[in-house]
Amino acid sequence: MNLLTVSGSPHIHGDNSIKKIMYGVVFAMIPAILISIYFFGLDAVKVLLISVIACMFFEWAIQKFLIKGPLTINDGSALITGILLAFNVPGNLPVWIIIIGAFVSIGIAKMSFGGLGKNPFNPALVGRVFLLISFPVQMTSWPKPNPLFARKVLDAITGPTPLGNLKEELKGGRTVQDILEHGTKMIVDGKEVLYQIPDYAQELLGNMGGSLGEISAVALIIGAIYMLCRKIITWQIPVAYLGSVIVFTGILWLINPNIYINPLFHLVTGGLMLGVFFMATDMVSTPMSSKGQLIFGLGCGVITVIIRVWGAYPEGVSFAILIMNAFAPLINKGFKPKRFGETLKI
Amino acid sequence: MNQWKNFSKGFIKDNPVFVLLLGLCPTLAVTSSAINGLGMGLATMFVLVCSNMVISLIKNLIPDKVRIPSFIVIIASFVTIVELIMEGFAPALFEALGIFIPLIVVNCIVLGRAEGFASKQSFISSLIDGLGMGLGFAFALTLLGAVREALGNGSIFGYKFIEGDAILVFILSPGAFIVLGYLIALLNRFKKTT
Amino acid sequence: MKTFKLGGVHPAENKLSNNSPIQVLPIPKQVFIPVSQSLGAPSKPVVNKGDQVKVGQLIAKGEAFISSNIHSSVSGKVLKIDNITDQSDYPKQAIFINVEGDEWDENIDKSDKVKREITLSKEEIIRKIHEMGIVGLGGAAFPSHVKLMVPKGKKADLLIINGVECEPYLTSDYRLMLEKGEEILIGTTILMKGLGVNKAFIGIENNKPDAIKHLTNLAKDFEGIEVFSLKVKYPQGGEKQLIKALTNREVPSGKLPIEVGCVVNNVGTAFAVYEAVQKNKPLFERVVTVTGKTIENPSNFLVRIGTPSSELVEKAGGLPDDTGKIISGGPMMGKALNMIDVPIVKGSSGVLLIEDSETERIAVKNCIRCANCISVCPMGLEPVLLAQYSEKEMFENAEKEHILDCMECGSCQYTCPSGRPLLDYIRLGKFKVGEIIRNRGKK
Amino acid sequence: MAKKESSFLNMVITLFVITGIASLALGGVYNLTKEPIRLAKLAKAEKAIKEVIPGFDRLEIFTVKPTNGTDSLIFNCGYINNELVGTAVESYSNKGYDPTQIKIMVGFTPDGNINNTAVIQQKETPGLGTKMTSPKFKDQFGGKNPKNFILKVKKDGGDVDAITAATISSRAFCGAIQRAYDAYEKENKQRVQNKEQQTQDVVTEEQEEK
Amino acid sequence: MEYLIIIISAIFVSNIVLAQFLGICPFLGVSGKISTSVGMSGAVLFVMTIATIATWLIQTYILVPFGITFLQTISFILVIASLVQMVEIILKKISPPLYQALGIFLPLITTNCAVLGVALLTVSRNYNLMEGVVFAVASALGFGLAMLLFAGIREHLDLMEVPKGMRGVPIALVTAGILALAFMGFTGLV
Repeated sequence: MNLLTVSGSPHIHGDNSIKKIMYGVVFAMIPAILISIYFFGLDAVKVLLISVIACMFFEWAIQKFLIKGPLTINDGSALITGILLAFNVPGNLPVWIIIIGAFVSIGIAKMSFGGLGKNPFNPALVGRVFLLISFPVQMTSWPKPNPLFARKVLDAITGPTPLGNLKEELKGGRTVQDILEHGTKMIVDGKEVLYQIPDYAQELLGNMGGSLGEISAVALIIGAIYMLCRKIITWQIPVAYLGSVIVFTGILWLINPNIYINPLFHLVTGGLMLGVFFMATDMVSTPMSSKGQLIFGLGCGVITVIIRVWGAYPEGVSFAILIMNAFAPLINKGFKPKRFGETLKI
Repeated sequence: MNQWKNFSKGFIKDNPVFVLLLGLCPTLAVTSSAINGLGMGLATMFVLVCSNMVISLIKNLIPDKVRIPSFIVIIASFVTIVELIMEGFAPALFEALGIFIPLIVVNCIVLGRAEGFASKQSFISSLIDGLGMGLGFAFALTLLGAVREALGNGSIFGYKFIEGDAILVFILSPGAFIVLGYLIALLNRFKKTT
Repeated sequence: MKTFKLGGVHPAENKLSNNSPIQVLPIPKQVFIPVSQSLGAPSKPVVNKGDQVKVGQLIAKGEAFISSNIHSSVSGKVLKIDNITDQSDYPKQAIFINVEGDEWDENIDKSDKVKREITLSKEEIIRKIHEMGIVGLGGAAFPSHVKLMVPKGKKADLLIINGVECEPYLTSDYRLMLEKGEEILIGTTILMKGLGVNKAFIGIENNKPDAIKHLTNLAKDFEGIEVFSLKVKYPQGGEKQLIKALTNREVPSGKLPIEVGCVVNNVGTAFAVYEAVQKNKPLFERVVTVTGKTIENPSNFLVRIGTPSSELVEKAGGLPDDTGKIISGGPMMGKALNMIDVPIVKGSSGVLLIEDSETERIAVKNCIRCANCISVCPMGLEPVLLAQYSEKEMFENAEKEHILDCMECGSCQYTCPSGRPLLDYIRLGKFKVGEIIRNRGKK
Repeated sequence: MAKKESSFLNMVITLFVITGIASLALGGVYNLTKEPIRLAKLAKAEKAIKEVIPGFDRLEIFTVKPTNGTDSLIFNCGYINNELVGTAVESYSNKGYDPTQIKIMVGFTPDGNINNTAVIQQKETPGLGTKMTSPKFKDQFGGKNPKNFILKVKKDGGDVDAITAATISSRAFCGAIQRAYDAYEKENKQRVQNKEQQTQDVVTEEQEEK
Repeated sequence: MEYLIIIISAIFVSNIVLAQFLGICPFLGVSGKISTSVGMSGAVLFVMTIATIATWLIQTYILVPFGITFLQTISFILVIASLVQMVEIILKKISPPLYQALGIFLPLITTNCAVLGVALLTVSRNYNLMEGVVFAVASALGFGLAMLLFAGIREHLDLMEVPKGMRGVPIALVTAGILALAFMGFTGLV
């Protein structure tokens, strides 16, 4: 007989593990991956593959040669970062830029802090924002969606995102109504084309310009429901985030529907759904108590709308989440879970 | 030999930026290009050397209680001199460095060396210390500027070695923090192995 | 259905010995009875080497306010009084008795007849319970008479009987409720009288429907006793959680249940009280579950105190070869034993064998701040933070985060996806913080 | 030499002496560098003027209050043989990315066309807004007449190619040119009026003489 | 509206620490704990506001009229240094609790380039007195915000095992870099 093991209680362990959580997230991203491949074809596959391979490589290399700690490449977190980074860039991004993004995500935003669980900021978002600021041109020329089984010759290869187009036209002094009805004449790739913001059904499905993973709200919501059922994410952040966006944009819309578009448009365009379900809910960089998570979601929503409506960038999701990431430690301090038997003194 | 040590310590061992972490504001702010870094470094070095010299000369004439105000006056005078000279003879650099020239006054290195070294040591030592520290500072700023310029603009001292886009972030504010952070980390690692 | 709100987990129940009726374990050849079997000061031996003792004879007297009497569980000769390693892994003083026959003290009523009528007064009940060495049989082994003495200024209005048995594997309370239901209810009535209340709640988790049904039927004949079915959730057996679940009263941090007018006793205790008061029988035997996935016959035994655990295991089919861990108690809060001969004491509720393959903890990884530990903590603490503070030796911070509120239920560590030893660190922290507070008192 | 005591008198004297010497030294340096600084500033302005209007042999400098904005604009009118060959207007914008004013020099040929533009001062984002100094951007205004060349970036419905990813700086630049042009037009009208007035005056005088 | 623009600009868009690189030393040095960073921010708010008022008055009523703007640097630093001294003395007299809270930070502020920097910026941007005050207060708030966020993150990092080479200042700088990156999202708000 072997020696007996003596250890502190508890002596059993739940079946939860990092791997299960991480691969659960990856599984939840599959619908969005499929949609992106459907609309952007081989480009999407290329970007996804390069991003994932580069992220995993950097994680492995840094752990092996710089930190010289245990290798945790199999836990799936680098895989998630890779997919999320790919989700956050346009499908026609040059390979070398993707690799830089992967290096920033893994090397700077994650491994510098010691790896999984220690990074105060979401790695994929740091990589994305880094690229957006470094390569504004490449990061904001969006390939037009071209469904896989109905490939057609496009009059222009690139086009704007609905959100970006709307913002520019609004700044040019047009009204929301006018932009939605008459579209925009623009010169893309040397040709004059008419750009029409797609209707909501198209936007929900993902038939619009944008980053790989953000286009289809439906696919993202399917993934989110899966994660909610598996309890990989909690409801607090998504609800607070979406709620505050709806309320804030709703108020603006009621004030002046000519210059502020309705909340529905804000919900289905841009990276909101991707951010809300897959990045604002990143466990590592968000507050831990449910009260704190509500505050976090609220802050994300408000900052997102502020940047979308008044900022220079058409999309504010990434910045908003990063800024709230910075607030997370303070929120953790300020909003503790309610203790059992906490006596409230009045 | 002693004086050589005095001089060389500012380069790596007691580098004001990388090791002592002094004067980080100008270090981060003006190093968007190598030439700016060098200019700022030299300007600071000038103030450092001159104030070190003067202070070590008159250190015994100053009563202890008014030590700091006197030092500040002396330093501020030299800063103003640099400011005027630069404005007259290097207007482009003057504009690029902006308010960070007057801010040399509050650069902790200058006051720090004055208080910590020149007010106690001989004229020669102070001169050499100022030179060494100043060179170390200039070296650090130039290095930082060169790295940021190379990464962010694809050029060094204005000489473009890659065409097209570079990683713009590095000449913006986040790049300054990140590059300095990794340079210090690199030096830490370097120091440990030697 | 009632339950407590904050936190909690639901581990696999694994009640393997559910259908095994309580069997009387043959008396072993030798027993080792530790003199410190309850919370509080150790009792003082009143027998010497070579003395002849009978079953139920007082062999160690609890002299301090919080301590309890200990009675011999066998008849025979005192071999020696020596140190023995008990569950706590520390050497403790114990009385070694060589068994000779089974001669009971003549005052004990050995009949099986259920005696319902309660003749003793409140004070007599408390004295009797004290005399008979009754302690809480749920695990903590707090002397029962102390619980019945309500401190000045406080008032009890409700007795709660804990039939939750929320630990996986354990079934001793369940079998007791099924087989000795009436006695438990009489014991409850006695406790009510001793406490001076006219209301008692019995809480049972709804994974024991027949026990609930059985007791509910019986309780119709008893005044003031109500049986409640509770949702299955660990650690509902914790006093504070059970009170919260049944009454929605919340015991303030750092205070005892009496603060909200409640006193909690285990069903096993209620049964022991019945035997003590009605049958004059000291606490020298109890029901113990012997279980584990690999053991041949998971069973419930009525065991004399001081019997080595190995006897129970032997009777249940012998020790399987691939046993990696032997636990006294349940898998969540029980203590791992470093040898199998550790004697059964009043607080032992089970002996659990865990096979090799399940012994190893999962590999420790970085914390991913998933906050699962926070959401399962029944005390509303932040286990991750407490563990980090302990790890970094920032004990003052840990104290500010109320580390002492932790009841060591282990839910956090159970649920941690990174397999972090949260409770180990928190235990260390609690110990150090306790030290700091004591030192502060000295100054 | 022993260290001076920190008596009140000593302290006051020391501070006074040090401040005095410092002021003297600074005054001296200031006087020495005054001329170079003036020259440098002048050279810079002159360089900008030369960049935006073709060769001239005489400059006439005056200030004009702009139609919108508080600070007046500096007009540098270049003449060859007393004939106006171009006007360099120093204009500004406060709407850049950095709160520092953007100062530009806009050269107009006498027919109201933009001849060229030059940046005098800007602190825009390096790598983005600073591209306003690049020929690719600032030269696109050359030869255009704001009458039919709308000084707005294309996004806003104008004719100007904005600097990529630096629309704010581009807008500010356009705004500054617009301000210069508006002032130039106003000034031009006045001049024409003045001239007509003058001619009229001359005519009346002549008539009177007759 | 003008004031709102100044406020938003100074706090978010061109944050004094993250975009202008002023006050880096206290930002890195005093931000280890949330409590001290709050104290430091309070002291900076206090000194920055009065220093800006004082230097603005000197600039407008002494330096410009007499044509001695070249004495700007020396006069400003002297004014700030003596102000700090005075504040310390007065605070000690009239409000000991406030002195307790801010006292240890005051000497550090003299060499805090944020104070001198804001004074210089106020003058160079031609703000009037009211705008200058608003700018100073907003800058100090921006400083406080950056300090607070940073202290929060650093307290959080204290509980983690950061790789050896990165421990301390390097990781703090990288964190500040990412923070600055995030704040660039506010670009164009004003």
